[in-house]
Amino acid sequence: MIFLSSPHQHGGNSIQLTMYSVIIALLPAAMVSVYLYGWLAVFLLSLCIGACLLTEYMCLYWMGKNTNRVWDGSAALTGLLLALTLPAAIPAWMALFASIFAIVLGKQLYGGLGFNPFNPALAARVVLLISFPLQMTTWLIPMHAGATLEMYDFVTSLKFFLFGPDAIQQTWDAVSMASPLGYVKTELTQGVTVGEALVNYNYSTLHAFIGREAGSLGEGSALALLMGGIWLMARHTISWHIPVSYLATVALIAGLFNLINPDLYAPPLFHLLAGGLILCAFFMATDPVSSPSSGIGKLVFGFGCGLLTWVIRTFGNYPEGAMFSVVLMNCAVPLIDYYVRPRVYGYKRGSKA
Amino acid sequence: MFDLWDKIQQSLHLKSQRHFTGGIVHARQYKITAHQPIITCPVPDVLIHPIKQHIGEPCEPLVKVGDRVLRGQMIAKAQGYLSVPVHASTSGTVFKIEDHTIPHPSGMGLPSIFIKADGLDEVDESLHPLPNYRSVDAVELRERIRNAGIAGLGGAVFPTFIKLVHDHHNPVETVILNGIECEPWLTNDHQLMVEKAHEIISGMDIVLHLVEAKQGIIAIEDNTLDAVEVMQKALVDMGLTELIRVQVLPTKYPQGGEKQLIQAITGKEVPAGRLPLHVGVVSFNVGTSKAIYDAVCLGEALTERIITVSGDIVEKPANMVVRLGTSMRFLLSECGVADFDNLKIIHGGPMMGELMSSIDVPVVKASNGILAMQRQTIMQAHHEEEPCIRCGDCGDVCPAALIPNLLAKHCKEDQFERAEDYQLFDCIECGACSYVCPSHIPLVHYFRYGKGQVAQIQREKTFAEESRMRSDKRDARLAQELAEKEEKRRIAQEKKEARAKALAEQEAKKAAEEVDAPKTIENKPEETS
Amino acid sequence: MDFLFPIIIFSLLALVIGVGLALASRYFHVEGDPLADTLDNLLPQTQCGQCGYPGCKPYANAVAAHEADINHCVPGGERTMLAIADIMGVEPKTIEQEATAPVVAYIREDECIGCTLCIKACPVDCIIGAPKQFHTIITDHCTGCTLCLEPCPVDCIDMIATPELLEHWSWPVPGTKRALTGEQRKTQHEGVSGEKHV
Amino acid sequence: MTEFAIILLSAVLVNNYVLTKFLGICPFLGVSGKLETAIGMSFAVMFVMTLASTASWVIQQLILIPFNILYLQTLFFILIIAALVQFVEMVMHKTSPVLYQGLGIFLPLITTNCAVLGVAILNVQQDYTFFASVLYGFGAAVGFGLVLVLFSGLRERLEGAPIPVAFKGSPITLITAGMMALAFMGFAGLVKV
Repeated sequence: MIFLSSPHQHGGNSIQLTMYSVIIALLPAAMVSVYLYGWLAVFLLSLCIGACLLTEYMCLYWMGKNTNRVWDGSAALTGLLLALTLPAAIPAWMALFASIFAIVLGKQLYGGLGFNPFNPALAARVVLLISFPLQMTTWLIPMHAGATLEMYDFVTSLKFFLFGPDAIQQTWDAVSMASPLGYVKTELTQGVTVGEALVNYNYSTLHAFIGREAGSLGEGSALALLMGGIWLMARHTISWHIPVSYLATVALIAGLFNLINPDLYAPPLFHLLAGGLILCAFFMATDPVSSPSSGIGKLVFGFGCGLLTWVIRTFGNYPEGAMFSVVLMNCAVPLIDYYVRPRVYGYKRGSKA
Repeated sequence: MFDLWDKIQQSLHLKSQRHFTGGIVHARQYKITAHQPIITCPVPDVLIHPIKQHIGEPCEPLVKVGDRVLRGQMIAKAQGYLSVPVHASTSGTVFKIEDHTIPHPSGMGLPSIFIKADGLDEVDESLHPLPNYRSVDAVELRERIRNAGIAGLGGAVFPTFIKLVHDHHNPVETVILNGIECEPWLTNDHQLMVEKAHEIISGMDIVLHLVEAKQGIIAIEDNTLDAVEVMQKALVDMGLTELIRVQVLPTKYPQGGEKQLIQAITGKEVPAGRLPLHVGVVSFNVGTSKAIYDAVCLGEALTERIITVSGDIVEKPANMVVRLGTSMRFLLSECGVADFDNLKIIHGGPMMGELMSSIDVPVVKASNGILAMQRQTIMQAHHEEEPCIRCGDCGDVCPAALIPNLLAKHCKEDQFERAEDYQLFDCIECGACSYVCPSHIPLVHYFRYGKGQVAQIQREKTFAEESRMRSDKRDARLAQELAEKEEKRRIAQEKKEARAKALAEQEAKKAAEEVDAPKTIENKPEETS
Repeated sequence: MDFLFPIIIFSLLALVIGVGLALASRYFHVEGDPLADTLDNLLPQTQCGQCGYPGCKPYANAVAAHEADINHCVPGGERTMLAIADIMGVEPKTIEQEATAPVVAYIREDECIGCTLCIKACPVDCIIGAPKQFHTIITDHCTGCTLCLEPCPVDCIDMIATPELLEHWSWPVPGTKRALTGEQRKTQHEGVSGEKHV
Repeated sequence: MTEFAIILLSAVLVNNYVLTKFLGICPFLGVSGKLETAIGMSFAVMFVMTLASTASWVIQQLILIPFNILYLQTLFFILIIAALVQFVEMVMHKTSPVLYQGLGIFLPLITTNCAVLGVAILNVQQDYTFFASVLYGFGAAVGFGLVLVLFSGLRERLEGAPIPVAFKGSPITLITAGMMALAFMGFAGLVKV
């Protein structure tokens, strides 16, 4: 006899629905990246997504699992997220390596969707950053700013994408510029204050918000990311806990230190809009698989991410700490799940049966 | 669209009024029997009365095969405190008493009393009406409610009389009348409120009188506003507006759950392991209230109840008054179901109801709805399980604020201690988590499995402890026996030795005498010689 | 004589530490074996002797002393074995004998000759009767150890399956098609531990 | 004060013994299977490491240097550590037999744990003051414990996962540890020592 337990009705939510909603929410950011880097962005996005899907298919096939799983959207999402965290100038083979790493070591070896302790895209990103720090911190001059470059037509882009700057008779220095975060960090070590550095960089908050600054593919426009993120929140695909506590923590700490010494510590708005913070807060940290389950756990998780992001940005060697902080907090997720739990109905806080 | 602020407030417990933790909203479309007047189901030829239709101890049959019984006659008497009797639903003859499948997920049976109806439907008059209940002693009223066989008709079937005490240490402040339709698809409580408002309110008045409460609240969800109007009008008619008021709550499942309703109305939580009485609340269902009225004012025992018969295969879905003991096959054919091969029956609603293994199970006091669904519909709802993506939706909707995904993981991996640590036993099995799960994980099923296993382990442990005690006692007994035996042996030995010694001494003496004697004899001749 | 100097210092230090440890060991001396008691509490107390020891407690003592393997308790089944493995910090092992469904002994009374041999054999004293009288078994207390079968001279004792009670019924592991996939997954990743046992 | 904070932070996060110095890998992999055991081990190591760095400082300053027998450093340190471990073992056996059993062979193995000997030797190499060396030992132990506990949480989570057979057990454990080490690289340069 088969025993089927209640409930005998289902709300209709599914994994596919969740994954494809996130992909849709990321589309504005992807479009902005195409606006900024033209064909290069298209190449990178399609390479990463394609490689992820193919690797996923291969893994499922070789492990004798249901290969239809490849269409559940999670692999495509990983590819998309990965591409959005990479700089536009990254060599194609690195992007390929990162995609394969994300799917194989980040996900399938742990048993596939739902079992990976780390966010696959971020894990791959971290590996690249540590292995190839130079390429990973070389930011291409965006199309609108580098109109003189004449490298954004299809053929030149493809050459550059596949073979690097030598193939189009350019040097790295000629095609790249500093990102606001990196620039401020370098200037600080030379004794320049934050304010001066920002003026020197010609930094504009508005540009950072709508997306005209150099950076990784998807980091450009805070506006596009916010649109997607808030749509996801409204759909309840992601909960508000992580983004809110993450961004609030960064803003609060940055604000506090900025008040203490504005010359040494960058203002909160700069921190919020710079680098991959918004992308991480709305799309990386909220990856359901590698974040805590309960609401209060998510708040703690977001707080930890925020704190670590600010600490690494301010004191560490790397100019950007957002992805490190998320991967670090991913390590702590099981403990958060275990120790930080919501108060169960009928119990006083902190007391158990 | 944005309930962000709402959610923040809720999770920070700034706004506990009129909300309970978690919960989901169902589509209204499933209430296909809404606003359908209650019709009466005819009495079938055979009625089956299981001897236990409530939570607690089973009853003991009072009748023998061949006895003639009347409608409302007690046929099985309560045993122990937590128990209410069972009554015959119509007049007829008891023709057998044997095990029969009851509405239980296991498909197992209980001893049941089978009555062949004689069609006369004669009523047993032993319970005389007490219309002036205010002048009747509370003890007698309680006894009446118990003897009428009333248990919570919302589905939990907890013996009602137990709640109706006036305790000076825990005075009841509020009596909540649960007019919330507990499940999607079901409309029986709603329709009952619309049609029998006066009876329901009289029943509630009896309860208020019994527990000496200051106020009564009728809780109704905002998707059944016509019931609100009817109830309010009835309150005005009866002049009870001072004492009883109607409170409208936003529609959310599982608001019909006692603990959730109390949280939504009073903002208080019933402490774990305690009764609602502890926070000064008594709550009961509208059906129960009507039954109390019938029992007290009309002197009728509980022999029928209102059931929503619905489902996608039912041609004439209806809210029906059904005699307890009617078989579901009869009931469904009354509602136009002809093909019994390709359907599955849910006893209760889709969220907490159980699939029945047989169509011939009887309607019992707990039956608030019977849904006949196409097999296919059910199987679709039980989609293949996919891996958990830890989205946390289950935790968001959990009215007990558990973390269902982790709980299910530990149950699945047989880590029951960890599961208990995650407070497995505070799960109320409402099914909201499984309903929203994007991976279609049968979370509730895992919890039930876990609970069953924990209970099993506990039983085994108790049994092992008993066995150890018995074994230790036996060892002690054996040791004592051995010691006693040893002691006896020793004493016997000693005695033997003593005897032997005595004997030896005697012998020796004798010998000595003998030795002496011959000596003397010897000597004698010497002497003589 | 310089080389003697370090040796003396080292020896002195070692001596001091040694004396300190000796004192500490006296202070922190552990009475009895709490581990054996913990293990004994896990065992089902059937006293059936299928483990090769005369009862549950002796087996617990043997396991605690690393003299016996953890997989000898047949009635305890896999769950008990896993619990013991957990406490002992060793790899789980498979149990050679498959645990059978729970049974209780039942005496066919008309065949009983009242020899009292089974009464003597019962480890939990749950058989009542007097010489030359029928014996009967208190099924509530019977552990199903089968120790009474052998001594019975007329073979009038049966082991019957414990009757299933409605109150004791519990939900099985989700058993539909989807549970099947879960089941497959379970065997799939248990494949490794299975190989390890060999 | 800042100096002490830097020592502590450096020992806990930046120069984490397990993830950047790769010391103490054996217990890190051995006792991280269960959260409770890992926490017990963390406290045991914390106790041993703090005392070991204290004692080694004392021995270094009061015995080894004055008597000019620095070449016996390892011998003396091992002696002290062994005694400490013995002591911890006795205390644990008395107070928590289950934990004692759970730690099993790894408890006596702390004696030959490179992390503990490492803390003693690195400590004296860096010429810390007494208080600084105590703090360093404590910090290193906290770092070890933190990583051990985090890792045991991750491993518990991996327990039920349908990991491919070839990667089950040690391989996936090592991959996870590697990912953690990568993540900890993010702390690089946090304190400039």
